Amino acid sequence: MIRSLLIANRGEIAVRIIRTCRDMGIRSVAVYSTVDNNSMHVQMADEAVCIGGPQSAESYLNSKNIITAACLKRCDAIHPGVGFLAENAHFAESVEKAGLIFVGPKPETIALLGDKIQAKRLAKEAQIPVTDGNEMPIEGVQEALRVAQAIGYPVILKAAAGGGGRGMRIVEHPRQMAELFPVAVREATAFFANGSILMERYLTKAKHIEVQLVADGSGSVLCFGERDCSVQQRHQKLIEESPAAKVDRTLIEHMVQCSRDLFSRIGYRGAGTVEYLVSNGSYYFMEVNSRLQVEHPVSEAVSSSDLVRLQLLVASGIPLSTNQSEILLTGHALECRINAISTGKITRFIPPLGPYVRVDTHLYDGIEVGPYYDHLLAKIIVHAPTRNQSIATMKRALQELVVEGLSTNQKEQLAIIDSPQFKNGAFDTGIYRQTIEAQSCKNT
Amino acid sequence: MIRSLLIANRGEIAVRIIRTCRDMGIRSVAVYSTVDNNSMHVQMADEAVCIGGPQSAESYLNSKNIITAACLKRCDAIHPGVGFLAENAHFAESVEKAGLIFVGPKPETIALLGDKIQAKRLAKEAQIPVTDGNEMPIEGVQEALRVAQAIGYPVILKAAAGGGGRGMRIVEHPRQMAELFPVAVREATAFFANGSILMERYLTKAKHIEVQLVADGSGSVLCFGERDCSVQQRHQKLIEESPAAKVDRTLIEHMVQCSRDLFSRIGYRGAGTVEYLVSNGSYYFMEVNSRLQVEHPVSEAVSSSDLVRLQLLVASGIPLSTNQSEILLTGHALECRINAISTGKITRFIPPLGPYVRVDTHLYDGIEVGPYYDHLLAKIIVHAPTRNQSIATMKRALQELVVEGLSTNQKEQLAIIDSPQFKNGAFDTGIYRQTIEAQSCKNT
Amino acid sequence: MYNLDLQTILHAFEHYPASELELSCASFTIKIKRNSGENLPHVQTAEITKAETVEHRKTQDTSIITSPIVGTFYLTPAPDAPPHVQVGDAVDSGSVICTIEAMKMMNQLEAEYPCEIVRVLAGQGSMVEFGQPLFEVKRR
Amino acid sequence: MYNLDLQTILHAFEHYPASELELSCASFTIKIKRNSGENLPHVQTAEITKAETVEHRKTQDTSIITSPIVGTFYLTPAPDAPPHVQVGDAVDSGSVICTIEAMKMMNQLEAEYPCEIVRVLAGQGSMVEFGQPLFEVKRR
Repeated sequence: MIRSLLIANRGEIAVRIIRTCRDMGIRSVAVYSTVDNNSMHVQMADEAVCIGGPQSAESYLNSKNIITAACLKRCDAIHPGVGFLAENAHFAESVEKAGLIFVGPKPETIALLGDKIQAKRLAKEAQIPVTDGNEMPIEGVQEALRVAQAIGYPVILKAAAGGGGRGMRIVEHPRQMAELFPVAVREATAFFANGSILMERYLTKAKHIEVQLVADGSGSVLCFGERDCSVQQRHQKLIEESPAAKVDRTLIEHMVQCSRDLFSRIGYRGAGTVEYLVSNGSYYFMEVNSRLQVEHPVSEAVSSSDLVRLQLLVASGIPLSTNQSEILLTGHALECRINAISTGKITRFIPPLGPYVRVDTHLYDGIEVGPYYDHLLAKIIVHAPTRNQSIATMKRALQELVVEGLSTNQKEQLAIIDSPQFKNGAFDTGIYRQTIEAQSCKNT
Repeated sequence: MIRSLLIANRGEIAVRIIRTCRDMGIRSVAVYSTVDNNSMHVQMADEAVCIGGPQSAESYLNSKNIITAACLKRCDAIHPGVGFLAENAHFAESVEKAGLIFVGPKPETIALLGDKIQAKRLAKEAQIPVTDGNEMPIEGVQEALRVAQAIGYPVILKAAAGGGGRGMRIVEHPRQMAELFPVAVREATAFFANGSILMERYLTKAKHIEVQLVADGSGSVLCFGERDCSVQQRHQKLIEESPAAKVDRTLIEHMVQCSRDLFSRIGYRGAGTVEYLVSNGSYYFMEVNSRLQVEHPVSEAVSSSDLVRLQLLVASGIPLSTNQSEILLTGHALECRINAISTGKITRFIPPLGPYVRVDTHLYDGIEVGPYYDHLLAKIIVHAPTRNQSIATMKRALQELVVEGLSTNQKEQLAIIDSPQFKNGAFDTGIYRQTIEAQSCKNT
Repeated sequence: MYNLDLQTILHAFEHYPASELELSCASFTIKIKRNSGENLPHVQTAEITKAETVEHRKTQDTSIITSPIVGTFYLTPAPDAPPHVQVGDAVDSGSVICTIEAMKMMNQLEAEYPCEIVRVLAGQGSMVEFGQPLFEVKRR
Repeated sequence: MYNLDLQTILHAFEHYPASELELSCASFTIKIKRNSGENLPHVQTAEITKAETVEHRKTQDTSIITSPIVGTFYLTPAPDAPPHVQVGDAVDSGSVICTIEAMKMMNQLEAEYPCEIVRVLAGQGSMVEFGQPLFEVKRR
């Protein structure tokens, strides 16, 4: 069993992982950049090591300093958190080469699933429906036009090596291709050092549904329900819920079965998510996130479980002792991400409390929120018996939350939660545009 | 349905009730004494009315000002919270006479159960085991000695009209009776304006177990599990858990059945608790608390429900729509009460957050904790899959909690939670003495 | 109910046309009846309440009389009756200056000291809470 | 890796007995080999690192040299070798002042400017983190 864990991350996710370490009696070692020396994760961990300057490349992406810190602090494992090095196969490999446990999938699994074209091929082999698209990287605008013609417009261009909405371009008409294809290639090259571009049919009225799994790499694959993450702003998730509203349960069951089969087939180990688009009563494989996700607490809430704990057990080589039938999904859970939309020093922070509410955050009075990292300040998670009650409780929580010293998206989140579109449940990924952007237009 | 609720209480319980009001879209009206004008419940409620000076008798026990405020603020109901007027039949009656809904049992039920001798008679009629004791108030020391002789020492003297540990005296030997009996009568007279004394056999190695019920007064009585409240300091509960550890489940099932039968028999309406002592594999009826209890979140956690919501629905005359079989009790929940052991101004308050943790409190930076009321500052509730995980999470939460500006029992609570006696689960109401007082002796 | 003694109560009762008086506070309860058939309309029971004076919102040399209870404020003893006091009135200690209705009981509020009414701070028929300013007065 | 240019690296490599050098940073990677059979024991690869100077814990006219990486601090290039520098030594810009081991690689830290070693602040064989003070020096 892992006894000492280095957490190669910062912010709320580092704090969240440290909490599980404390629950499990595991010694936690934080790493931090010079601007994070007062961060909550540094204060909460049993020990902390400064690993570099403010720029991520110097610190949180500095695998050498991170692995050296883990070795010298006598850790036996590294948890990459979410973001930074979490989906970096090379890092996972280096961790293992240093004789440490990487809390995540095997490096080759990460590499395999990190290439979207390969992943899609894999999904097809596992009989999972995929959207029409190319199976080889597209070479130039001419080929792009030919493929798009075959698929039908609108199409979406994605970096084959990428994720997180970067490098994505939607092409609605052939005349846009000559302009947008090179942009996608440039962004893919810049962000992922790989200019390979994947093209797919773009589904306009689709829900983003994902299935949360944990597998032990030796036969057991458990599902912790699905999440609807359709509330997105520029492909960045804002609100997640489980179970999904207004989606046929039989469809969900099929998606769950497909996802479990896929994980079994590739001998997946660790926590992971299979993402789908659901449109017109059909579902289409999108990608696998071979890591923990920001929105994992939604699934923890409905399944009354601790996914980080399971990650640590599986990484320690302990097979999953639970059966799928023992995972009871109860009630309805919602998560709102509270993002900073400016930098500043937090002058007052009051988290919402009380029944049905969980808060994951690294904020405290006096902490500086700088420009260097992710803008996620806090996650508010509610879990109530019904979707209506969840919505009411989330509204209450968002109204209670106080963050002073910088601007956040708190009011915007409240507007979405309180909108008829969201309450109705039958929304798609266009809901942000329909509620917030439409509202802003009206106001100006 | 209740649309506007006056909350005749203060502190964390008032805040907690306001949260459910917000969830249900009910307008909340707070009342406050002159020293509470900055209190969180005043800030959170939709409206607030000052009802008197700092002394409880002038404000939170001033039924006339409270009822007048409810009428003038056009409320249709009053929730008494816990403590103050919550178990006052006369108040409940006045509320109803003023044409308002009293969120609690019928006044006559409160009166009936408030008299411990009558309540015990009732329990006996319902075939619930009771401890040996008198059935009529004891008249003088001579009768007390005679009754005690028949019951067997040690015996406990209790105010027949009382509760909350006041006026209780344990008599271990006949020679103490002449001294202690008059003290009990005096205290009972002073606190409850009723000198009637009840005598019972005192069980030395007993667990305090109680059953949480909600009934709609028209046939449906639901049970939300039991709570073990054996961790007590001078008869004041400190830590509560559900399910109870190291108690035979068949015994618990019998207690649950007895409790439900008793509530059915008397046509109970609202939330209530039947308290028992469990000793040597048997259980004995203690009393009924005809109100919400401080420790209700423990049962909310294991049953994923909101008991205040149910109180408001039942008080609105809406029959309970859930069946007992639909109430799934999952995992294990613990509550620690954080009490002030001095007064002062809160200079820094950081609640524990993250997975499995709920906090109910009225604290915020800058609030003054004065000498006038209850010393309860916050309740930390955790809910995890197993008792061991709950204990670990509670330990983490207690370590995270920061309350600066006054002294609290935080460290004491941590010591109990972390003690072998508590972890083992086989403790009785002597655990506080065994862990904390024994420790203090060692230290001095 | 601040520092009321028996003499003050009896004195007040004597100078007021009520036939019965019942007064309860934390420390005592008192009932007084007058041996006469006269009765006040609109008042089921009367309670004589001494106003607490809080140095609050006061300007220059004025004082504030606040409400000792929660209720509805009336300047008049009954719907068609003239007001107890008007701005400019000089009132004696013990004079009734307003009526506060609570739970269908009419509570008459007395001046605690001789004063002149400078301003009325609560609206006729409005809700007043404990400690709410009712009158601005100038001590005489 | 702060403000390293090719000349600096080649210059350093020339004055150091390593046979191979491989250096990677965010902006570039460089590999250099020397055409000779000589080899350093205990050192698989050597990395030349320029120390970042942080004005930290400095007293009067001294400066602090901090660690640019996470690793194990050694004053000696190898277990039995004499130390790179000692208190009182005057060192030139570019002189190696200590070795920091990280992931089995020996990283030699160079002085960024001519200075005199006033104090050694890290213990032989101890772990050092990024930015940790290693030497107190007096600029020459």
